Amino acid sequence: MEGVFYMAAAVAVISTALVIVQMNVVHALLYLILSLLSAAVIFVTLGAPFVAALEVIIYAGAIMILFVFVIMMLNLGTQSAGMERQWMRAGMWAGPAVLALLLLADVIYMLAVSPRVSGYAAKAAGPREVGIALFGPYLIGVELASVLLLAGLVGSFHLGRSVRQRLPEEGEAGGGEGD
Amino acid sequence: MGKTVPETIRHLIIVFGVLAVMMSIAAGLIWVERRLLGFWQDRYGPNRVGPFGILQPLADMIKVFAKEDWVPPFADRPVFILAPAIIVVTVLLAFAVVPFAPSISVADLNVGLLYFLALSSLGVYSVALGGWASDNKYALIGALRASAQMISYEVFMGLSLMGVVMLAGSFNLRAIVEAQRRLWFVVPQFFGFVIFLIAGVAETHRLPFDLPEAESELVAGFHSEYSGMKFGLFFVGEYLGITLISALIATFFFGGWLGPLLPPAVWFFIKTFFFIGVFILLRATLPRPRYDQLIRLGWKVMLPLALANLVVTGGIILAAG
Amino acid sequence: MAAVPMEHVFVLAWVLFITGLVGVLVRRNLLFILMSVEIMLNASGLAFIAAGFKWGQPDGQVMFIFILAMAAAEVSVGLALVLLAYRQFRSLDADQASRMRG
Amino acid sequence: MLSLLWLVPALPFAGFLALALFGRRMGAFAAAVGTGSVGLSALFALAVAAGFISSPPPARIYTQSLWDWINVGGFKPGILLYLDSLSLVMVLVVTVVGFLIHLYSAEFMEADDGYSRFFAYMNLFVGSMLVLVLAGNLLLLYLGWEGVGLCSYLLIGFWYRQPENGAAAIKAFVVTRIGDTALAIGLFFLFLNLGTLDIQKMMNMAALRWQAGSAYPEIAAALILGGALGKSAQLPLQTWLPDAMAGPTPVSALIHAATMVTAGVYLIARTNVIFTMAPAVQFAVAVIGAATLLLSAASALVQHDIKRVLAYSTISQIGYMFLALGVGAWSAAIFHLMTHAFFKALLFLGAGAVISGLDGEHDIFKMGGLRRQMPVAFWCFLTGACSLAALPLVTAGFYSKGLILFSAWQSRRAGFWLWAAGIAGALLTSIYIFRLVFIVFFGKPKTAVVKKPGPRIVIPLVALAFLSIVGGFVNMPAFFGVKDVFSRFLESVFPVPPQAASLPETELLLETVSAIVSLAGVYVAYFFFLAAPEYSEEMARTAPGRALGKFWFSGWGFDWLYEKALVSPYRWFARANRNDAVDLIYSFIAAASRFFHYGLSLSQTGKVRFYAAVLALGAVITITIAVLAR
Repeated sequence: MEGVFYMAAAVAVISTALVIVQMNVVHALLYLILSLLSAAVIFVTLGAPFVAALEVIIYAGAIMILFVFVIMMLNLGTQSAGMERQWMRAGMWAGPAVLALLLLADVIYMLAVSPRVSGYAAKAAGPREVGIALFGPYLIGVELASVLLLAGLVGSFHLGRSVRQRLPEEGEAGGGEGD
Repeated sequence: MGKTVPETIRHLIIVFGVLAVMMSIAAGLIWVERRLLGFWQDRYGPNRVGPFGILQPLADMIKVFAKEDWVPPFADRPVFILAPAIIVVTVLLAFAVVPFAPSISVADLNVGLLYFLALSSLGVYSVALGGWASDNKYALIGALRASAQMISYEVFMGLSLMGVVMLAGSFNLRAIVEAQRRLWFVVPQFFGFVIFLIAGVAETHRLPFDLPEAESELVAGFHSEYSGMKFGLFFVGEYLGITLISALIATFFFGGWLGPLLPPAVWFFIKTFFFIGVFILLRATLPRPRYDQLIRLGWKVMLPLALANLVVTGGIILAAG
Repeated sequence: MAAVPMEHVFVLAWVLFITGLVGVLVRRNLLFILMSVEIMLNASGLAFIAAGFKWGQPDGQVMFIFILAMAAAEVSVGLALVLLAYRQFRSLDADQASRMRG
Repeated sequence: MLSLLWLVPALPFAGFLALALFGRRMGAFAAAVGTGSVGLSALFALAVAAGFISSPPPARIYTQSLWDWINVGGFKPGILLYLDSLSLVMVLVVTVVGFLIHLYSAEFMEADDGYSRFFAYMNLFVGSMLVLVLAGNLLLLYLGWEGVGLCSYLLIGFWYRQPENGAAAIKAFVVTRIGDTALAIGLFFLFLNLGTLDIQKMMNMAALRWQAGSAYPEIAAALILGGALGKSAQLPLQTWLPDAMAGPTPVSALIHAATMVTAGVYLIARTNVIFTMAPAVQFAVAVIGAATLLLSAASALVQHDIKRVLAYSTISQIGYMFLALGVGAWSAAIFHLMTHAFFKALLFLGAGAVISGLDGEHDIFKMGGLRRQMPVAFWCFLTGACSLAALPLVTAGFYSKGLILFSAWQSRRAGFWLWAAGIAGALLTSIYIFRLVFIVFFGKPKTAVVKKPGPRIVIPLVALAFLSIVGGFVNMPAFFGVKDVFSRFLESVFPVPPQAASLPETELLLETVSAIVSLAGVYVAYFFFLAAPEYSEEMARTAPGRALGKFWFSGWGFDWLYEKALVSPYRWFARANRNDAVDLIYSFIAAASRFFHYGLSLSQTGKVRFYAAVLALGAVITITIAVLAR
């Protein structure tokens, strides 16, 4: 299992790094999906297969497919990759790199000074424990999450609608779903 | 994981056995479907290659392998190549959790049902990316349709199974089968069964829900630009999908391997083939709906039905203690 | 189970998070920004899972489920906005939004 | 019977609600609702009184707890009705007189636009006043106290379209508020030191915890006295009452003569234990009463406005009650309160009949000879005047005032001087009220009578005239050999007054003196204002006479003094501080935040990535600080 973890971690890091340097959105998306799948594998090694399944079903399966859907609706041509290349200049990496290094320093310091706690709890929490926690102490959280999702639903519905009303002739630019 | 050598060998045999069986079933279905369609449409179907045309899949395979492996120059090459592989890989991986018999399954995951849902949700990418990478407007429209259809139907495919999970009290497929010793879940979960069947047809985009590849409007939908073995992979993936859904219907609602007299694995295959037959019968008899009708059916009929089923089931379980 | 040191998991979460952060800061394409945000969310979820695993508590997984719900809502609204912005500006440049006033 | 008590205050409130909500649509029916609710309340009050007298509850105290008002940290004032003989007397006075005045108003206010509004306010007033007198704890009493203050404000300013009426209302409100503030502080003080506001518990506690004459009861009594002074228009807070005559006449009769202004008297009588323990303050009560009665009686002598005469007269008569309270003659004070309610209401209502008969004329020098034109009003007014002037033997005022003067005489401290002030006041009272009678009802008619009083005006007048005569017979002096029923009735509430070594002969002598004095007053009035008015005019023309007349007319210059000493400096300060020095601090804060706002708004570039970068930077800094601070 250790080996699996380190392999998945390596895949996750590399694919994630590739996400942010890609010129083509779909390729970036594929790397992102790969990153998420490796994260799911890591979850399994961390004793959380339930969440790993959710990660794949919801993150990789539903959220990412939304991205694919939107990309297909936008149907960006080949010129967008050139535009990306133009936007990505070497100098832009400096600031984020400094920030990242600062954070790295923080993390290393933290890990250095914090006492080493080794060993894990004997039993990993399964779906049953998660469910009981969700509908026990976290019930309010579940309710809030459902309200949030409802708000997201209403919000995206509204946004999607108003486009058509304001720009009737451009509404067809999205293509597919109307015919 | 301290496993003894014989155990490991047994495990490997199961893995490769399942792989081989599934691939041959998928291949065999090419012949079965055409023969059955012929039977229901009062004609012969393939009957020249071998006795009853039973070697027809072999001939097709030779043809497909021999074709030129051609990628359109305007296509996004890596994605174009990746897409057909995804569907085959995901469906084959999903078979890992199917319990063919009490002791025959590749992996006995305690979240097996979620594992199946996860992989089936990944199958969308095959269609969507294939259509997008082709850079062809019919293919793109087909891909859009496919992804919208599959996201929609995935929602209540998952919901319809939750009733089964509630009754069995587990995500483990083996436990679900064991829970049906007294009564097949098709009885208490009849609506769940109906929803799952319809969603399964939509997930595998088989007729009558084959709008992503509707020949009459979209040439061939998302795989318009595909040929040779890449097309063959889509084809095989579809048959594998049918087999998977049939196997799972048998597992979830018809007691899996349970049955008198005959060995468990035989019972399992009998049930699975019955539902494969149902799939083909559906193709032979039902007309294709319009796309908006399909989506409307999903969100306005199936989803409320699935939710109601869930609520009623939960209520009864609570009431019964 | 696994004996992966907790520090390694946290370093991994940190690396993923920073990658996402850098992505947000570097990219101008709205879709890339959204994806980078997803990376960051996923990384923080990883940290939660790891902590939950450490103590054998379900709370980490619960938090991850909340993050999932949040991400779903965020992406649906975010992508609707991306579509809207694209129709408005004919471009996915995030800096185009600075033209908006009021 | 007694359990019906809650209905007594509830009915007027119900009437108020009905009138406030639906009054506009009621039309003439409003009067029926307003009068009927108070009338029913009076009937219930009589029933309760019958029950109370026929079968007295244990210890002659009946309490009815309706519900808990507040319950917080040991502070638990309930809506608690408390009925003993004192509050019973007050309830009877309020409801009966209130009913008669409502009946009178039904005709008097008929032509007015705000007919239903008037009755709504009046009902609210009666309800509040009943809460005040029935309250079992001081907080509830304070609620009623403020309620009647509010109604007083609303009713003085009833004709709010004229600015001077509004000014009078505000003046009444503000001046009484000074006293109310003192009372509120007194409540805090009492609660802080005695831990309860329940009146009976408080009195027991005070007797236990405090020593008579120590600072605690003195402070408490002084603060309560402050409230009483404001409400009862005693020195130095008396200036609002003459101006309060801007309200409709029934209001003056009900609020500013019969009930509300006597609330101070009631309050002091109610807390008599504390006052007994505070001899200095109690003596101050007597002195204030004596001074007030003299000062305002002198002012009443020179007024031209018929209602202002009566207003000053009211202040003066309440001065008598304070005098009685100050010398410990509690039951005498309440006795006078009751008789005064009858005859002063009668006088006001009679004056109201005259005023409306002369189409709103208030100036007495434009009246005259009304004796023949308005005989009913004349006879009733005369009865009231006789009672006020305490004409011997037949009037209620004679008995109540006589009792007060006798008590003052008996007082151990400056008894003679207080008696002398009282007797001088009695002379002045007799003079000014008969001056009024002779000028208004005798001599030549000067203004035509346009309206004769109808039955709804006449009935209350006659009823009150009757009460003004017989009201005094309940408590006759000892030398008549009749039992002093009223004092004995109140015995359960009040401690027995300190009996000086005086004999019935002394009382007889004193009563004779006061009888002579009041008759002399009548004669003086007759001589100067009817038989030989030229003398009085002559006197008024001389320089000291003119100055004195002017001085008295202005109510001893209190308004002028307050204007110069308090109002003007305050106005000057408000003008000088128009830009509000304190406000500068806040406007500086606002300016500073605006400055930073403009600075920060520069950072609003609209570039999302810039925001994200700054956000990340901030997070990094925060985390670094948190990490290093560990």
